[in-house]
Amino acid sequence: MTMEQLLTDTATALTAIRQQDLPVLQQPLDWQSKYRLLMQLGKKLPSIPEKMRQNEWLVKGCESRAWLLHYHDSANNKHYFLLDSEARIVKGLLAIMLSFINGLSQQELKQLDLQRAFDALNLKPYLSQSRSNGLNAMIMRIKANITGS
Amino acid sequence: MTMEQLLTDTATALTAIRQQDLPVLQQPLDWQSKYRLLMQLGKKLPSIPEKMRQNEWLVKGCESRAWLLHYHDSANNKHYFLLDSEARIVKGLLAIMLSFINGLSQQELKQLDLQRAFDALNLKPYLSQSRSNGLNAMIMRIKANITGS
Amino acid sequence: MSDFNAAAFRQHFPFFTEQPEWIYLDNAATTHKPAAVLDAVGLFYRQQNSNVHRGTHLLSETATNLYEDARTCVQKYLNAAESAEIIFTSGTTAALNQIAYGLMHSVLKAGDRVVISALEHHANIVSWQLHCQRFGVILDVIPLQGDAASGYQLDLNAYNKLLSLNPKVVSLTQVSNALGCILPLENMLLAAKACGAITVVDGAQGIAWQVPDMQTLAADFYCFSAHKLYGPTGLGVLYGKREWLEKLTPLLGGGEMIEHVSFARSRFNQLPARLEAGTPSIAAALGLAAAIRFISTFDAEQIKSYKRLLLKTFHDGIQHIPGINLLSAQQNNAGIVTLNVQGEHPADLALLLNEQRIAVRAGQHCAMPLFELLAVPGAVRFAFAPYNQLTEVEQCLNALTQAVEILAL
Amino acid sequence: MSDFNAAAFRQHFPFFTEQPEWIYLDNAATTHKPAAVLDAVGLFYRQQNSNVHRGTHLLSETATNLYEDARTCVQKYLNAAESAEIIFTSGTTAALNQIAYGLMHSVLKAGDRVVISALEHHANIVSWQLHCQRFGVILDVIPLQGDAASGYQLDLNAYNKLLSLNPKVVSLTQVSNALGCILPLENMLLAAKACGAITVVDGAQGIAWQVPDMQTLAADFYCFSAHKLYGPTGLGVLYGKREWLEKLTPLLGGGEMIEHVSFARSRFNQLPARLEAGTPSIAAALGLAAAIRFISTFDAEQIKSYKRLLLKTFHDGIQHIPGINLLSAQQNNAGIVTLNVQGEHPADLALLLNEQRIAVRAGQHCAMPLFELLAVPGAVRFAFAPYNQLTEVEQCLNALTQAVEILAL
Ligand SMILES: Cc1ncc(COP(=O)(O)O)c(C=O)c1O
Ligand SMILES: Cc1ncc(COP(=O)(O)O)c(C=O)c1O
Repeated sequence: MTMEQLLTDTATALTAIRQQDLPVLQQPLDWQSKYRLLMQLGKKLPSIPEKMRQNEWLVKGCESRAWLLHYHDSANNKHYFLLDSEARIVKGLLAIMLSFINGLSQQELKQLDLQRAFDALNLKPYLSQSRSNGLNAMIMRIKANITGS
Repeated sequence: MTMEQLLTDTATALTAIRQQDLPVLQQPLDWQSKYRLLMQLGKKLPSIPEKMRQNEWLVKGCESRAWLLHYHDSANNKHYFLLDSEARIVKGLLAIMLSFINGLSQQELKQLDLQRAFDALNLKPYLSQSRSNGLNAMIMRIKANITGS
Repeated sequence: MSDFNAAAFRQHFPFFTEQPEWIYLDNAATTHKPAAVLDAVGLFYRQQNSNVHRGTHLLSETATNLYEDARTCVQKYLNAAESAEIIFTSGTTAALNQIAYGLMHSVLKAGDRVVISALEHHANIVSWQLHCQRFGVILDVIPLQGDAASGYQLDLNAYNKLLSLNPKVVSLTQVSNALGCILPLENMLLAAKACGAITVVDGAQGIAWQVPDMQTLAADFYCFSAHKLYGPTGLGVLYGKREWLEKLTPLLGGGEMIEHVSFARSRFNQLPARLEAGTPSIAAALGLAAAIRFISTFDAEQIKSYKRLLLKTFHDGIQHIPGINLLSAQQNNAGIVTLNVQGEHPADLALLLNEQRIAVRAGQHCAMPLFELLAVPGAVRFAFAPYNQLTEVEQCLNALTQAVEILAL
Repeated sequence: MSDFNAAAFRQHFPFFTEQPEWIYLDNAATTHKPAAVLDAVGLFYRQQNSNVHRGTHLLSETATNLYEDARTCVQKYLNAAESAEIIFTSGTTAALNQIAYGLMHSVLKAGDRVVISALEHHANIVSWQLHCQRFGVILDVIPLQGDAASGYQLDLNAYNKLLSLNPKVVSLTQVSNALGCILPLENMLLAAKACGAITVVDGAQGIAWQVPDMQTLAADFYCFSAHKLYGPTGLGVLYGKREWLEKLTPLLGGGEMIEHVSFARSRFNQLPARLEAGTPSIAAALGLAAAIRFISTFDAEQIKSYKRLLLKTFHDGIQHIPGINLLSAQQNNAGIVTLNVQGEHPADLALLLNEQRIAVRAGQHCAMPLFELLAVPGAVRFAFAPYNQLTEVEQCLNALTQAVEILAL
């Protein structure tokens, strides 16, 4: 599996998520259904193969390990990411985040209000609880990546 | 000045203190008068000469340095002490304590209730406040001395 | 002393009144504090606040007396020979580091061996590792045996072999913070002493299970943290037999710990001051004394039985939930159950329990080497305290069942 | 920000309502705590209590956020570049020891020199001495000049000579805890940096006088204790520039400070965790943040002016009392006056003041070498805080007059 292939598959998965899953999340759901959905979401996102899960892509600060790969399309100034986590619910949350940020420019990323976006999905607690589930660490790493590029 | 001479002088001073000063302290006094008396008491007690103020007689645990020399009359099983302090008020308090304990046997020393004796002189606070003025450290040292002998 | 009543016991802890929706089972990480502890801390700051030692005024005197009374309170609790054998530190971690550093710089020599166990918390591993290489000291590890069902235990034959190498130090945890198992300390320490080793016990988890008697347990050092014994954060206790405390090279230099300082050299003070540099954690020491006085009004054996009951109820209930991989056994357990849902990541399970307001911990519990030995990436830990109610255990089992159902998707 | 009103300021401190008879002038030893600090500590234990980091439940998450917010609060107060440059320790003493130990084991080599001053507190002397001999590092001391009347100061010519020996470290107090004098740090630190030295500032006394700006002050390290800044006991702050913190060998090994532990070796975690082993003093950190927020609502310059007024009133009053030997000068003073009654022992004076419910400290104030230089056996220290009232200064002067009269006997 090449990085290009993964990026394409991810884009496809994110489109499906945006169209099918996010609207469901905007509805009032009991917590059980919400978690079931999160896990399904996680499954849709392609996995980063073992051999690409190198230490340098490992994001620390979470109970579970997560990986972030970054691709900067400098011609069009767009940022693309691959995300994965060994924990399924965390991966679902990462998929949602990715559906908001994939393909944005540095400028757009800066303007994005992730809090508000998660709030609209009744998922805000997961962002503020972000230290242990690793979402916050992931956001920090993404910020570091885009300012570094 | 020999140790014997000092012990004799101390005994004389303590007799005077017991007869003249302790009765005054039992009266209600304003605090100024009490402190004046304490300082006078301190003056009555013979000083331990500089060359006898060796480190091994130094009692620690006080803001001011104090010294304790111990003489055990084993024939009669009586304990005698020399006490001195570089602080005048502390020396006065030490003199009062000495007036209670000098010449007692180990048994008598154990039975002595210093708290009550000081209380009768309206001086109890000085015993419970004893860590900084060094009275407590002195009492500990005396106890160590008599059980060691 | 009246019969232990769990509901009445719980009433003493304001946390549960103020956070009624939570089921708190993260007691191995830290415990809640009874009102008596909060009152002692508040009273100190409102009425008694002053620095201790060398104060010439009554306020400082009072604070010093309270602080020294706290030391005596701990001494009596541990049945130590004298109060100077109780050193206040900032926590178990600081205490273990003082011991490791202090022995490395005084007693140990290159080629000497230190024995720890496979069940140790990082505090009892890294504190030694920091110095082992520099001093040429060898760290030996007692391996595990057994399995989850019957309970993992230390391999005592292997331990005896390690003892035959004449280690200078044997440093063991009283209770595993990751699995809950209780070490057979009495005999292990006697065997260590028989070989002339200095014995150290990490009581961070053990103290709330079984208070040691320092005059019968063959331990030269024992340490624990106040915050795991219903006391405040920021305070630990380092107990040591006088002869060994005297030998420890101080880890910290500063005020109070020296008797005389000149720019050329300093002379150390007597115990306990020589190992307590700087302004101590005064309020927390008073808080710990309040915690000890509080817990001492209850019968320790009854508390133990009650904890065993909580544990049994939980363990029995788990048998009915499919797909649970237990890492802890029921027997010989101080009240900690560690488990995984088959094929699932512990973080996912913990998130689902958190959603149901059950506070547990997921991960490797500062015992990474143990998890490498067990070959699992982590686990979820349920740690019980006597303020937990049987109804909470039931709720927790239901929540676990729900979580397993969701994960089964 | 409204104008500083001393009486209103005092209202925030419950101690003075509960102990109305005392005049507390032992502020260099420890300060009292405003209600906001007690509330933050109480709230934590009642509602938020949980261990920090690696918690998977919301309670631990909340506690972690509060603890990390406290770090950010300190960062902003000191204007540090990032919050990872703020390390919580158990006190100034622990912080200075971490610096000394950390540099000795990494940067310093045999023959290197460390410069301190004659005005240092034991914490900034003994922490270096503990390691100097073993590592063959030389400790140089900047001598004093001047006299009590014009104020003792460091001999800056001698300092320049010591700098010409290219010391690796220059470690100075911001304010002398024994005399109150403020060191000319800005220039001294620039001169040290010009020689390539690592610069350390002991801010234990200085922080309550002048909060440093870590982006303009040429200090690589700065430390202080919460309890001297209206915060709880059991907590200190070690600030360090990232590049230097990264170089410090950790003094303590344990949980959180390592990223990976095996029985063979451990890999340290990132800052700030790598220098914070074990469960931190969580409640005290929240208390310190509350103290900083509280004090930040007042104008720092006005507090300074008010302290100067207290000092001047006291100093002026003392001129009228016969037989006082001052050790502190009025100019360049952060609010501490140290003195003796001619020919009298400081313990006697302190006892007479205590009788009049004036809390002062007598002795050598953990600065023995300084007192040996001054050739006095000790002194009585009056240390002012902004909650002290002008009427208290008057009462104190009267008490001092009375004491002198009694001693004159
Ligand atoms: C200048 C100075 N440095 C260091 C210290 C030590 O502070 P702590 O006892 O809080 O560790 C003090 C406190 O007395 C001090 O005044
Ligand atoms: C067995 C054991 N040892 C040591 C520690 C460290 O205690 P502290 O973090 O209070 O220093 C813990 C706490 O997690 C523990 O469980």
